[in-house]
Amino acid sequence: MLLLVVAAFALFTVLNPAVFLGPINLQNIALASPEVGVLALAMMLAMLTGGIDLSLVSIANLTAITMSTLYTAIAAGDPARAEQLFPVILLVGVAVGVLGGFLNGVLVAWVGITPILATLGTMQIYNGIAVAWTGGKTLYGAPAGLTAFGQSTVGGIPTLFVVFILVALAIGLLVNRTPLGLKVTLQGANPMAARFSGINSSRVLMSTYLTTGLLGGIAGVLFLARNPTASADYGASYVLLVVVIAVLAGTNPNGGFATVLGVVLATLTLQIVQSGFTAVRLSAFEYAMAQGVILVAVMVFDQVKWRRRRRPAPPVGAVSATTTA
Amino acid sequence: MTTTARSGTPAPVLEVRDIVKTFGGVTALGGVSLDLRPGEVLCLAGENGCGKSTLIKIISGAEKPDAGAIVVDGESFASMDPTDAIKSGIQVIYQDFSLFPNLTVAENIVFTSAVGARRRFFNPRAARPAAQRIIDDLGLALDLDAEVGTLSVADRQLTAICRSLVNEARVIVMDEPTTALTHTEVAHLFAIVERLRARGVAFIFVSHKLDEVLAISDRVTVLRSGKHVVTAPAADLDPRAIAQHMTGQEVDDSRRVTELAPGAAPVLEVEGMTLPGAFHDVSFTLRRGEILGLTGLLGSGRTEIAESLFGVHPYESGTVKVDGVPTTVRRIDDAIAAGIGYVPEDRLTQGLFLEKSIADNIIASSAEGHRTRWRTLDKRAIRSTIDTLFRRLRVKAPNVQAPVRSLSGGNAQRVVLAKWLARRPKVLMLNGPTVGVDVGSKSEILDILRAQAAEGMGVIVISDDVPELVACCHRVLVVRHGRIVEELAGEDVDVDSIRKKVAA
Amino acid sequence: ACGSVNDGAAASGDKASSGGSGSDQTMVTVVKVKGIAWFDRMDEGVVAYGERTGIDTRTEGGDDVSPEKQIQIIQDLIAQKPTAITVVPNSPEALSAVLKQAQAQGIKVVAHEATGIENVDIDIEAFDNADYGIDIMENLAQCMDEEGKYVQFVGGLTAKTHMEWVGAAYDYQTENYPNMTRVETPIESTDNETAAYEKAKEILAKHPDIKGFQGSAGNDVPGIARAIEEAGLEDKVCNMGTSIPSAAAKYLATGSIDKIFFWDPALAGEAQLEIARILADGGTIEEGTDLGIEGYTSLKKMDGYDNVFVGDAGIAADAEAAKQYNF
Amino acid sequence: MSADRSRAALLRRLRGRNNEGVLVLVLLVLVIGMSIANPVFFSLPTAFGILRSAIVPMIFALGVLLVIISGGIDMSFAAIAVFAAYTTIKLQLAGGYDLGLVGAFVMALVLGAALGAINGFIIAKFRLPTMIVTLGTRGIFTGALLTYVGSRYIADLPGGMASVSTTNLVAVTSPTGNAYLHVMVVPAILLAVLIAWMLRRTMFGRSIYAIGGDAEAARRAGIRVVRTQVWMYVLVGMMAAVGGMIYMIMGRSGTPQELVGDELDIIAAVVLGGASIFGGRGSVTGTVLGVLLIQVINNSLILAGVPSAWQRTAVGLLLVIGVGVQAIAARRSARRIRTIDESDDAAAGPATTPVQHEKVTA
Ligand SMILES: Nc1ncnc2c1ncn2[C@@H]1O[C@H](COP(=O)(O)OP(=O)(O)OP(=O)(O)O)[C@@H](O)[C@H]1O
Ligand SMILES: Nc1ncnc2c1ncn2[C@@H]1O[C@H](COP(=O)(O)OP(=O)(O)OP(=O)(O)O)[C@@H](O)[C@H]1O
Ligand SMILES: [Mg+2]
Ligand SMILES: [Mg+2]
Repeated sequence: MLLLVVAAFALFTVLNPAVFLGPINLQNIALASPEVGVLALAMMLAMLTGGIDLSLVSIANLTAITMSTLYTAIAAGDPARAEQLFPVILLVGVAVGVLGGFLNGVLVAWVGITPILATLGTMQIYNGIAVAWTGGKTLYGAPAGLTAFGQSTVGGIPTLFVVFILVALAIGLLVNRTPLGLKVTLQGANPMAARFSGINSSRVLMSTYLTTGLLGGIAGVLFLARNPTASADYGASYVLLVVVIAVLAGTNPNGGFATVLGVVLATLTLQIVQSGFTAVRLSAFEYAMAQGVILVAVMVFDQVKWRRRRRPAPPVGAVSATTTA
Repeated sequence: MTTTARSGTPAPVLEVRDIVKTFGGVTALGGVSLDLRPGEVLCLAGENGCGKSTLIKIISGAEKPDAGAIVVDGESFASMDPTDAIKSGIQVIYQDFSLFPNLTVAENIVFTSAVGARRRFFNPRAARPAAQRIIDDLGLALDLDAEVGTLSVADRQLTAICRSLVNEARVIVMDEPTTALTHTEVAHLFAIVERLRARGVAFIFVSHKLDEVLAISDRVTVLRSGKHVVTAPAADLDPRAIAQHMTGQEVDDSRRVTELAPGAAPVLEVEGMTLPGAFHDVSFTLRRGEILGLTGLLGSGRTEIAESLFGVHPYESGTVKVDGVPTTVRRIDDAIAAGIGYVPEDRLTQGLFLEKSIADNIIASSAEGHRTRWRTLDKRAIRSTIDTLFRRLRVKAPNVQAPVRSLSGGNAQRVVLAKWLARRPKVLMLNGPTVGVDVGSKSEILDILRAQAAEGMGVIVISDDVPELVACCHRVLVVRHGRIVEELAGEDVDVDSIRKKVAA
Repeated sequence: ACGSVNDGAAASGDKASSGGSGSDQTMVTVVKVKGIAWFDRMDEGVVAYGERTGIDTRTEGGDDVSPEKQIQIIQDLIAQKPTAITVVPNSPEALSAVLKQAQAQGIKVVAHEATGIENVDIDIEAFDNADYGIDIMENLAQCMDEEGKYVQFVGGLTAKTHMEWVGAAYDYQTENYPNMTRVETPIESTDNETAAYEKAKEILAKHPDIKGFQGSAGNDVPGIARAIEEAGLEDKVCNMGTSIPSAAAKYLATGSIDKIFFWDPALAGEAQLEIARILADGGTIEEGTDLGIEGYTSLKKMDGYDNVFVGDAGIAADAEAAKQYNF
Repeated sequence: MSADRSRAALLRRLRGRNNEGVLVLVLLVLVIGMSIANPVFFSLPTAFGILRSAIVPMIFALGVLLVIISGGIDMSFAAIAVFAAYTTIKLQLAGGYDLGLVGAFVMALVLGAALGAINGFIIAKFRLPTMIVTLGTRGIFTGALLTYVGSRYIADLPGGMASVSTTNLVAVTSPTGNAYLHVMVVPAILLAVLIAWMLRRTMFGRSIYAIGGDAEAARRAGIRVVRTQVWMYVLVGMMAAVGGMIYMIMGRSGTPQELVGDELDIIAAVVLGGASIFGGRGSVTGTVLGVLLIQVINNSLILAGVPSAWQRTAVGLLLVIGVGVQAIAARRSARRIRTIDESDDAAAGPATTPVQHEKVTA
């Protein structure tokens, strides 16, 4: 994976150093990856349990809209006050995200709906609420503090990127260093055995979707920090993109296997390729193609390498089929 | 070597020549040869991980050998693919059954032969008679329309057996076909084997139940860590001798139970526990340091009793006390919180995370117990727990990072055991703890149980393997039609009386 | 150590915008989405303008209509320091931050179809959205004899310009055509012809006496037209709205579309670039500026804004008139 | 015991192997509800309208069903559909010849088969998760189409294809308005019947179930897994191509940028129909019901008087409710099984585990 990042980077450096290596371009890569990256981390978590969360982007937008509305409402009365209340606004926004995650959790963990259906449903619900709420208009307005934060850099590195890295570290800690993380992984690897090991699946699933909701909320904050507007249908194209990133990162869609570092690297890879393509004047269509080629190539490469090491396990699906039949 | 063809005996229907197979580092088979004659039953014996299943998978074309040849009726294959094998009349019961959980019993039974016959069309209804016939032959009560995924291990095993018998095979390979079966089913099976061999069908039979082995086989081939040790007529062998060949040392399967402290406190008290449709008015007491046997026929309800105590199917009435504290077990976490552990019957799907490492499996149910002050996982403590158990249970694997899928049956079972020992439960219930475990490991596992009991754990062993119960249990309860009908203790705990009570 | 992503304006600013004589200038037009007829046509204008002036011009765009992809593209373009970026935003507000960054790098920014957008030097509109909506309503009313039920379609409830058109049209109707009634709030077609078709059929079922349809997205009126033809109501129902001649032609022929409204994207493209050039060469845009491009010969300054200029490039075409356009 | 068995069997039949029974109920309730909300809904034009709108999703769903049964998730069918159909149109117009209706379909089928084969080859040969591979090929196919074939909207189809654009099978003039049933329902229905038959009655079909159930076991049973999968993906590719052609024929235009992006709705319909995303389970009946349910939801909100601003929410809510009812029913039935066949441990473990996505939806 790391190799891939380096390779992609090298390629475009050679193709068009002037533009690609320009400080602005590098900064832009760092500026664009956070919001996608955080969503991808959430998607990875959901996939780790063998599920998926299609409602992430809708949740993020709902958060952004909440914050923007709240801010505008308060600022209408007393701008200064709105700035002071920035932390509160932030918390409320994130809380909305967690709430969205909770509803997903209820449907998946308690009612027992297949995640892909549950979250497809909630995706439309949240998005619908956003549309009805904003009347379709793009809201303008965010705490100046947040906007400044979104524009600021630390030693040339955009602060948003630092946030992304921090979130990644936190999730890494959660997955690899906490009982919950272990349970989530095992739940994904074999729900039946997890149950017989005393892992309370509904609790684990609920915690998972609460976390994805939280991350969705954080992504929403990033949206708003990057530019002070909120709309119902921002980031629609992210839904599948983050799925691509997650699997490119080596996450097994059937659950049980995923790495946070992988997600970070995969995010960067795609960002780099994207910017690189524009730098050498290739079209969005060609980029779509490249994305696919990378995905397939990486998977095939891994598989071949991995086969040489160990006898191929039955194709994914077989395992979960037998263990969950 | 005693396999040099005796004059007058028919030509072998199957020969295996110098098969070599390695998995990454592990050498599963280091040049094994054997031959099989029409109408004979050859038994493969050997410790867990000695390569029996691997050899069988190679014969059936499920695995490709690195070197060597397979000869069927003089036709030599460098390697088979499953179709070749099936075409040349080789039927296999795999250790993991290799059934289709989403298809019905009937479909599972007839499917392979339909594939083998390269049929184009499939008619579920037409499939039933054939399946029904073989089921009647075996005197079974399988529901042809049930989905295999919903069956108990025993029923799945029976389905696998039926599948191997349904069409005219010339060689039938059975990899531990009786692990989940009780005396009666085994008897039926052997009857059929006898009938078929009379018709010239040859059998390769793998089992860790050595008395079965001797009862059914003409010749016994013993493997040790992928090498051929000896092949001898069954008549010239006894369990001790086979165990000797397998392990290279004496194996002690005699009855050894530590004297219970007279005042040993009860750790588990069950009073009038009832789950309609499964069991009724079950009452018993388990004392600290005691090993209690629970046995009975298939479907007698013993598994349900255990699973109910573990919260899988909560009992509807009755009282349960752990360490004298009244406890209600509604969900599995209740049971675990109360200090009850359960090694399930269905190791592969309920017990293990096959794709995960041994380490992850061992720690699976004790994560909470290994937390630092900051509620994160205490990696050091975890590592030490894992290493201790890995060594103490002598799991045979390159390292703790190896995926459990690559372990042999016996070693897999040790991992499940390790998972629970890591949690130090007050009561440990084991359903078929030594199913598919070789005699050597078996006595080791029993020793582990004895040791745990000696440290004050209460142990319940649910098993059909009477000698095993005799070897380690202070008392044995016999379950029939969901009720505890007998309690044997002290002197009465012996193979014959238990068998009598169970069958009665 | 702390700074802002908008730093270094001075550093690179002058460099980017320098160079009056076209030849060494680059200008990129960022469109809503690549490859649809409308923006292919705009590309023709962009290319033509490039050939005429020797400026290195090109269009960029995402493979689907999404604000985030435009942000991404513009951000990547900033790194290339073009003389100017002209943009047809999917969501004007969403671009504000990234456009600010572009301006900070001294890149001239011109927008189109984005009344009220922030951080652009000039926003050029083919016409006043309100006038356009009213124009459509006048035609529709005339076609409906100023009475009966009608319904409005938009590409998306989140599509700003569409909402402005139907909004203005609706207000105008309520004031001037009391006998006309709008049924339903604006229907979302997601700019998908099939969706428009299916929704139109639902409308016809629910309101058998419906007399008029107003479309906004290019795919609306053709989709509606199919429903009308199927119901055999070509003559009874009026169907008018924004579309492009090529897409509407066959329905105009059957009368299932009565009139389409549009402006020539090619000219709009040229207008944006011409404005960008003027600004880059240090010039300014004022009331009455003549870009020398049809429909943009005397720009009007839209009141309420200081950088929004309006042309007079709206075109209404019936079956006959539509034939003369090749896009 | 045997009596219980037969009762169990009966229940099984009624509920349907994948809870088709419950789905029927949900669908009925919805239809009745809508009809009450607006009587116009309960009319031939609406019925035909919904059928028409279901044609293309149905064809896609049948393809997705096969893939899901075999244990994968297909994200590329829409890309294949558009690629095959648009290329077919474009080449004819570019070459200035008209292959006629049949010819055009043949060409599209060939293209679809080729793309499907690419999917199948990568998936089967390297044993990669379908979802990942098809996410990749999705990008490759669309990208290639838009870059090399073309991205422009084509207003006029070649004569052969255009000839059936407005052909109706049934045309009824009723007071509630004219009701037309597009001729393209015929291929859709034929396909459904064919796939149902194939899944039920051919070894190929059963092998797909087997592979979905346990691929390794399938290999050991002598099924040529790789070959079966490749052929299946070829078939799925061809079905996608048919779907694409019909979409553009009924749409009377060549639209290279539609369909792609709506894959999840189709997959949802199939899973809603009782197919298990873990493979091995699913039925044509269920899928048909799933697609109809979704279409009814999508095509009745205006009639039901839901304000357009709230329609997205309504769609989501109805979906969640529909699925929720089914999920709960599935659990119930799971529990029921074990109380029926007495002390048979059939019910042990699996059947009663709450945390099984596919049991629950199945
Ligand atoms: N897929 C695999 N990958 C790696 N190692 C394997 C694999 N399958 C088997 N092995 C190794 O090969 C050896 C033989 O395994 P095998 O299953 O044949 O033993 P066995 O004799 O069947 O044991 P048991 O009696 O427990 O079934 C073991 O050491 C096992 O770890
Ligand atoms: N979950 C499942 N597991 C295994 N086999 C199944 C499953 N669901 C359906 N089948 C089998 O696959 C066949 C094909 O499914 P299909 O939907 O065509 O049948 P069906 O339409 O449900 O039957 P009917 O038309 O009588 O309702 C079914 O007849 C059944 O035999
Ligand atoms: Mg074995
Ligand atoms: Mg169109």
